[in-house]
Amino acid sequence: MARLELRNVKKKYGEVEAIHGIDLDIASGEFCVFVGPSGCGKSTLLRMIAGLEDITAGEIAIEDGVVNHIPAAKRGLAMVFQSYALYPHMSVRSNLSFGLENINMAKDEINRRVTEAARMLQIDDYLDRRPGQLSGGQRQRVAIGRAVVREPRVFLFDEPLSNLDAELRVATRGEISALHKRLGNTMVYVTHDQVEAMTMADKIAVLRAGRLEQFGRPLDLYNNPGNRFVAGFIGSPKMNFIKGAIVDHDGGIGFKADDAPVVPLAAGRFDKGATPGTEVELGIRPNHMRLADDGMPFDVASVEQLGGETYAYGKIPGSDQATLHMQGQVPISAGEKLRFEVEPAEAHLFRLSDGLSLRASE
Amino acid sequence: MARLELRNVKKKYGEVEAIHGIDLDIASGEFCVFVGPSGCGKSTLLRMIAGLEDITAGEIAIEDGVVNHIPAAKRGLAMVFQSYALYPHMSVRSNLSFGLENINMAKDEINRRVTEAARMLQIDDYLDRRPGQLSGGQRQRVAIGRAVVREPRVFLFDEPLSNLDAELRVATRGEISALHKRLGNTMVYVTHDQVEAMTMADKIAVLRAGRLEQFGRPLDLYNNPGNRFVAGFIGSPKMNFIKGAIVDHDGGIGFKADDAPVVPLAAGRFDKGATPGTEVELGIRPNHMRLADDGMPFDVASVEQLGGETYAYGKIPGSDQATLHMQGQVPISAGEKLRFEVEPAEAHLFRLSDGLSLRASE
Amino acid sequence: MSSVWTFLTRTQGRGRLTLTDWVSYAYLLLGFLIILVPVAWLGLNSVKTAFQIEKQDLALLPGDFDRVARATVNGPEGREIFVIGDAPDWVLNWKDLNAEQKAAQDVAGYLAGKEGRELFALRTHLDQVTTLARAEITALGLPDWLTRYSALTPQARTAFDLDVALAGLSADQERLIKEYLGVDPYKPNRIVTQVLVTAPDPESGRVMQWAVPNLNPQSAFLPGRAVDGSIDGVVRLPRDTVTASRNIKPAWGNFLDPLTGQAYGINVDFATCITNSVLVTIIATVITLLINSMAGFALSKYQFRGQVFFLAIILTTLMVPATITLVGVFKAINATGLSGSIWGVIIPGAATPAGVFLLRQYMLTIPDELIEAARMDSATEWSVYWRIVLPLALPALAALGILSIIWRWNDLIIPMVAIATTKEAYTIQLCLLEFRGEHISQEHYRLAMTVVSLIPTTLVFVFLQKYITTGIANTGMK
Amino acid sequence: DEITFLCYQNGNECEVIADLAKGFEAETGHKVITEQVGYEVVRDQLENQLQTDAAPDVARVTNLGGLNQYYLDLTPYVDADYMEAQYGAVLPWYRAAGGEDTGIYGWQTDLTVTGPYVNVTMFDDAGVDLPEAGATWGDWAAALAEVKDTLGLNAGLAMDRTAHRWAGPAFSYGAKFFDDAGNPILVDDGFRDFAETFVGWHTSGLMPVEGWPAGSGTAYRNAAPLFLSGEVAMHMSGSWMIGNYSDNITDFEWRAVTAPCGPSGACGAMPGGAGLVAFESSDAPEASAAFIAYMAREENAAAYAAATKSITAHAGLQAAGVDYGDTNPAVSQALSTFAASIGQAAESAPQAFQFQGYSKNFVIYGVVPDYITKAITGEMSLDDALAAIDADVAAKIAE
Amino acid sequence: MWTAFEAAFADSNWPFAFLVYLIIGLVVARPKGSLGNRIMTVIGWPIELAQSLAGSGPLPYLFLLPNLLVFGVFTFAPLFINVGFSFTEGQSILFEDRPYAGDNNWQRLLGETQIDTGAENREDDKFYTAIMQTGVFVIFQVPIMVFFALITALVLNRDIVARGLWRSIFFYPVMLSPVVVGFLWTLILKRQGVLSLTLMEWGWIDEPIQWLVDPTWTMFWSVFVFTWAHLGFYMLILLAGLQAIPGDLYEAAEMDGTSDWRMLHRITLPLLMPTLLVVTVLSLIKAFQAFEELYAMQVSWISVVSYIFETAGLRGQPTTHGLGVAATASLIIAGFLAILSILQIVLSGRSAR
Ligand SMILES: Nc1ncnc2c1ncn2[C@@H]1O[C@H](COP(=O)(O)OP(=O)(O)OP(=O)(O)O)[C@@H](O)[C@H]1O
Ligand SMILES: Nc1ncnc2c1ncn2[C@@H]1O[C@H](COP(=O)(O)OP(=O)(O)OP(=O)(O)O)[C@@H](O)[C@H]1O
Ligand SMILES: [Mg+2]
Ligand SMILES: [Mg+2]
Repeated sequence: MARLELRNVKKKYGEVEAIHGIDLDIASGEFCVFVGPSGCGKSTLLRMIAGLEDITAGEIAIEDGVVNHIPAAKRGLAMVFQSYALYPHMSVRSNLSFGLENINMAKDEINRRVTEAARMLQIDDYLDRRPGQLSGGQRQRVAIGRAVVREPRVFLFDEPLSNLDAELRVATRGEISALHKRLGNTMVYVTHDQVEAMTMADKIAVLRAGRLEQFGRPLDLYNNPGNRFVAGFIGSPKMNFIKGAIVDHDGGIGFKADDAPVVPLAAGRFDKGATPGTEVELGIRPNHMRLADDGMPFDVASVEQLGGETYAYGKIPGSDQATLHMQGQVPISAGEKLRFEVEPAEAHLFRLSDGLSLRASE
Repeated sequence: MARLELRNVKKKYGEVEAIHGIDLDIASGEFCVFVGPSGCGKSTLLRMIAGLEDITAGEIAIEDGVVNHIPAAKRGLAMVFQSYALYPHMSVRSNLSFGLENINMAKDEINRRVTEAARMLQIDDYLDRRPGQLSGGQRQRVAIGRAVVREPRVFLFDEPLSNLDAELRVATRGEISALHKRLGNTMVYVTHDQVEAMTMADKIAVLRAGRLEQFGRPLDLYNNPGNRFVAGFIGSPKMNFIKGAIVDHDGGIGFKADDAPVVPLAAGRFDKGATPGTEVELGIRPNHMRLADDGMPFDVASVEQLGGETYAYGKIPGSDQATLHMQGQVPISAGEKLRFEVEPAEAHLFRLSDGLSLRASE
Repeated sequence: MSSVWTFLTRTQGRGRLTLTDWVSYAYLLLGFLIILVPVAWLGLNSVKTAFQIEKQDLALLPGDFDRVARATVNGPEGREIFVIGDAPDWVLNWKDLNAEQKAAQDVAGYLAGKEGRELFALRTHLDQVTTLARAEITALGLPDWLTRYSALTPQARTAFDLDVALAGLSADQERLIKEYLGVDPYKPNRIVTQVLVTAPDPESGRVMQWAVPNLNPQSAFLPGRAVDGSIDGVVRLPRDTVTASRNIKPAWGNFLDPLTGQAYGINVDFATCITNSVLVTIIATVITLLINSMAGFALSKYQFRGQVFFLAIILTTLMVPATITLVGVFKAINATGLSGSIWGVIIPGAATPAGVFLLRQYMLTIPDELIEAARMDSATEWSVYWRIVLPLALPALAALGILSIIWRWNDLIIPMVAIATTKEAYTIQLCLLEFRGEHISQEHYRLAMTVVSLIPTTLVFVFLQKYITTGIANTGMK
Repeated sequence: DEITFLCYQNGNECEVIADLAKGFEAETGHKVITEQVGYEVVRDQLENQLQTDAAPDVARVTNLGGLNQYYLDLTPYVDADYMEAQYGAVLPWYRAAGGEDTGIYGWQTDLTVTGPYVNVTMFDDAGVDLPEAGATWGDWAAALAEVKDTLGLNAGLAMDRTAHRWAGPAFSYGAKFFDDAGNPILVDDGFRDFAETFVGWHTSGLMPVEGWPAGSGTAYRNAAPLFLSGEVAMHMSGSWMIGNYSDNITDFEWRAVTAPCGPSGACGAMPGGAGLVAFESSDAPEASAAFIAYMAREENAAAYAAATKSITAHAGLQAAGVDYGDTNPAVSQALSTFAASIGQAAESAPQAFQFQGYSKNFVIYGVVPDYITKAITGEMSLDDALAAIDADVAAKIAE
Repeated sequence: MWTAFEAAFADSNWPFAFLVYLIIGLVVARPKGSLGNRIMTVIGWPIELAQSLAGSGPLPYLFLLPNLLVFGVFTFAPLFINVGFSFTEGQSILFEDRPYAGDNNWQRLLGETQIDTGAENREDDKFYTAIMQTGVFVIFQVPIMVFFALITALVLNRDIVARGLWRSIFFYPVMLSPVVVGFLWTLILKRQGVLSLTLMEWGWIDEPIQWLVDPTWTMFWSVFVFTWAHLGFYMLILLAGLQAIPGDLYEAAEMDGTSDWRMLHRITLPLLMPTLLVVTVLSLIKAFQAFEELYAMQVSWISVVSYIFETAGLRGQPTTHGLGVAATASLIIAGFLAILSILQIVLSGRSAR
């Protein structure tokens, strides 16, 4: 339950700058998720918050106190590691109590906390087992328990689910969300799985190459991605990007790619940068495209019938790799030529030069 | 291009029976996919076909010749392994020619075949590289190439895509399908990814615990699962199963769970086993459920907003773990109480006692 | 206290040089000295002369003290001891010269300028007495038993009458022949070399040059004789007032002589030893790699009855090594007809349990799929072994190869058991040991050859250090 | 035929024999293959070889009586009268115990005798006179102690660590070692007397710690390095060192002195030496015997003695003298000193001669150093050590 | 050169047998392809042949065969030969010349009295002394070495400059042959060696100390030199063990506010325990066999291996029943080592659980 603030935080490994200056303000009790492609600096950032890496420049403040030079143990944070990092030679109980013993807490208090955390996480039955004798999900819970007993101000998670199989992942994801609701702590959670991000986060921070691309609520990111990168990264199936230019159309503006018909664009949705002639990419999610007899052409290269939904992959003017998503079992096959139209309200425009969204800010 | 027939094939590891007697008839030129949960015996079955495992009982015939006692090398099959099993110390060319050299094929013929396969798979440019210098997709192609040059009667694939990342997986999936179209060989393909199975197979064999559950075309399996297991296994998100019983309803039959309203069932869709009073589970896919004011109650426990679709998880009468799937961003939240109705044409009934579908055979 | 523990505990420190770091570095430095100083000392000593080594000279650099001749002359006047201050080097080192070098010196010319006791001393020293006396005996027609007389026992001598034989000779002639015969009072004269030192005369305080036998560091006094003869007899010079100067001269001969077979008093031929060791090392390593990898392959890539049993056998051999069962090994080597040739060293050591274990562990990491792929590719098991598994196990083979080279080169016990009786088959380690038990110390050669024996392993170490350390760390055995 | 000849050398013996063998080869057409090994091999390994089939045809050995069971009797092949006449004194050394054996088994290449070398320079520097011939061990010990003290040496006297060096003085103290019937009576008064004295020399610091106490078991330790490096004034060694010392000592004057005498007046020195013997297992007995006979001829014996600067066992040569050529006078003098010692010992301590031929002497050699060392280091009391020697020897001989 | 070759191999007929093998291979396998191909084909003919005749069933045994042959003849057979020797007597190494002796050798080795003479037996004292002294050596050497190896490994596992270099330096003595190690230290420790003389120079001692003769010092230096020579090896194993401890455990502990001391004794040491156990057992076995370095140094105590060497007459003079007595002694030691290694397997099995 603490506010966490990063002010122009930078990290250099030798000559290499891994983090280029990040400002971030995580409110107390918020569940903040860091996402981004591999190597973008998520772990580094988290470890800097934890105190496991030195901070090259900038400041990290917890509840208004700058912690740059406070050692990890004293920051009042707890971290759950990707591999859990449970002490393999200690019982679950000792794993939980180890950190408390380190600060010479009274026996009674330790017992109380351990028992409570164990009950909460439903690991009471395994307290005397070793981590090696637990299943993946149970270990995960012990790792969380180890953090919980310390009653930290902030929880840090570094890809805690990536070692679990798909099913367990879904289940544990729910548990962590529930835990957050129950404890109400500030949590910082690193993942590169965007479903995780979308479903768990209060706020998502999208990182790319050591820079913060966007920070906001999940659906805001989905609906209003700030740039092409965020738009492509968030949402599955991936957004289609169609190269083209803005043209005048029907008094408003439209989008035209190659020799395709003009796509009308919702007026007022875009800011003044969206002037005719600007080279842009139109971003449209596959599920916002409808088959229509007079729309843009779609050359089907392959079709995937999943039973409940149908994907068509193929070419459209302005894009070689377009995806079309349809509900139910749609009887199309490779080689067919379809036509589709775009839901204007869901179209995004990104300037070709810098990828920034042309969406008017609300 | 050969027919592959399994007759009551069994496999025992010591005391443990891994395969309990499987009959399967794969037509010449067919693309057959084995799916099933982990440990169900997919690999074992494939390896028995390949000749890498002994056959405990039953017969395997290729093109009518029983091959039980013919060593792997002589069965005229080729196998592509999960990890490709490329010889890392040999160039791509040597990888392709190794098998041919072993049977003392003439140099010229080897060269001809290698060149041809390389051209077909577009790996001509890498012939002198080592596998370590290739990308995942290229390696995949070399592995296939190694199979192709041997001009086998049957291709065997054991989870060939599971080592690739999601994106490459999708791409390679397409390539293998294309290859099958081009060569027209019989192919047997093991996977536990049901999307792969659905999109690639001519026929899917669903295995469970060493038994064949169902064998048929992908959409047949999706639409007419033979039993509860297949129904639950095929299709994503997973089908909801609601416990209840068949009741008389409106002159036809209906389904009633606990104190929920009766769900009317399409007449003629079910066979004579579907008599009132029979304890059954109603199977309905999450995307075949519609919000409706007077439908069954749905207590939302959690909601996942993925942007393009919304999942609600919660309880309904007769099921504690129900999923509701909605297109777009539906503003519901945990704790809400919804009501939904079922599309009667999409409902399945499974006898509670043995899980068999009560669907009338067409 | 806590800082000591700090230094023991922290594993991956970040930045900042703490006290812990300082203590760590101090520990490392100490270790460095303890490890390398003895080796360096060995190297330095290996180029010292035999003389310097015999004298336990602790100087870092090779070379000897400046020396001066001290003469003892026996005659009618009794025994006279004096120092010859101006003897040239070739005279001082006369004993060390070979025949050619001796012939190159103008001995007669040198002696011509000498007279009296110096002449008597020098002509004995320069081996002139024997030559001159024998020439004289022939020239004067003296009886030929004189040439044999000197080595006779007193009893045997009574059969000959010396006085009669030598009657009528001049005093000089008589002196020469009697010196040759070693009869009283002309016992053999000697010249020995002493260390030339400078020190104040303890009595007068005058700084002057002295001859002392050696610079015995343990005694408080050195017995010195004045070089200029100004003081008779021995003067006790306080050890710490004495200064001596030395010349630096590495004795490369320590290395060259044994290797070219010119070393005196060595009964092993180092060139042979090295050849043998090289042969043993190469052949044994090849065999080891072959049969160990075959065994490793079988144990890692097949399932067969008795697999666990065989693995257990191999692990047991690790625990109860041949060192203990020497007698049996001796018998086994004898019974197989391997003793006395280097095969006796090569074969028994070829099947190393550690090697099998290392290779097996490594081969376990080679995916079975590769082997199955090869089988699908119609490869026979032998070609699976050598075309697929061997190349892929190359890193482990390299590690084992290096280890095997080191083991073989350094092995002592098996050669001791197998080939101790056949000198032609001696490996270098046995040759080094063979220096013992000789009647004179050949320490300088042994030191030099020890250094030579170090070279291959040191080279292997320097260039392949990474493979060795990972190889060993991975097996955990030696 | 081809004869393999196993040879060890202290100086150049093997080379000299190999040289002389050329004459033999020219004369007879046989071929001699010389295999040169260390002394330890001959001492320790030859017997093993003889038990297997790896044995040579001819060898130069020192355990003359001990290997008797393997010897080839040369009598049928050689001029027995000549051998008896010239080598009669040493032939019994090769024979089996009990006095019934009359075989001729080998040619004594040389006679050796144990005896001390002194560092004359040290005596000069210390101003101590060398004790005259006939001086006792007591005199020498006193003189050496004086030298040691005056010059600040670590020790005065060093002795090779082997019972063979030890036996000479022990005989002079009246030790018998064995009775007329050939039974060991190892620890008698003389033996005990000398053992006490010997241990005393160590306690008083006259003898160095890196000598006897530094060894263990039967390990041989050569004291020559101590003498060479000027750490001691006397080295109790033997005639075989003459060559080495004359070549290697350049910085002090050394001299061989006759063996000191004991309180009883006996002046014991262990005679000994090596001999060429042929083995029964030989495939070429005739050639082997011929080779030995050839070497035993007077002219070859003389050439051998001259070239190796050793004391010949040939009676005729002993009387007439050997011409050592251009040997320097100091070497000749040392040779004559040692030759005299042999005679003296033969007279005053005849037991020493018989002991040399005593077939079990190696057993005794094996036991003495071990226990005496223990007594010196204080691991055992002297009495216990002596008792142990007796017990051990008895046990080993019983085997 | 060639004669040296011949001499080195003596007239052993092993190479000839091998040649025959290769020629058969040449005929049977008809190799072709590159040189490597040909060589391997020629070498592997029995296996190829076996596969074509009998399928792949017997192949693993064939692959094991050469190695097991050598193992069998030179490692296992000797064990049984030792048994043979221990129950027969005499000086010969040929069994046909060795009469059955019952437990005579055991008596000779362990009995109170000499079975041949009835006098007091000294051999048992010697054996006992050898065992006791080796025991003392082991008791000091193993813990000391493990301790220092551990410290060195801990230091080298830290984030220090030029870690690889330090690591190699500490490992270097392992590369030296025991003979060299022995000579090296003799050079320093002999009476007139640098150590004594330097200490005297500094005035710390008045006269040279007999490092290798004085019974207490000789044990000290035996332990020291042996540790010096082998420390690097065990250090390396421990280092590998340390590096196998996941780094995130330390980070987790750091987050848990663990003090450095607790980090060592609650995290590092417990997790290193299995490796420490291996190291301890290996070094115990090694220390029990200590011989070569000590032999080359001529230390004044007798280790069990040199007792066996000497008693057997493999070095030193052969004695009448030496072979049998030595064989008996080695059986006792081998039995002891076997128990040790079983203990290790049991212990490490337990710690793995
Ligand atoms: N110790 C280091 N030394 C040098 N560069 C490093 C170090 N640790 C990380 N980096 C670099 O810093 C960048 C960020 O790494 P980081 O581990 O934070 O990525 P990540 O976002 O966590 O990726 P992933 O999703 O793969 O875990 C990467 O480019 C990485 O190569
Ligand atoms: N060598 C073996 N010995 C004993 N049991 C085995 C062996 N190989 C496989 N099994 C068992 O046989 C069953 C089938 O295994 P198989 O490998 O065919 O499963 P799978 O369907 O390929 O699973 P996955 O999807 O995990 O690859 C499993 O229960 C497995 O435990
Ligand atoms: Mg990361
Ligand atoms: Mg599988």
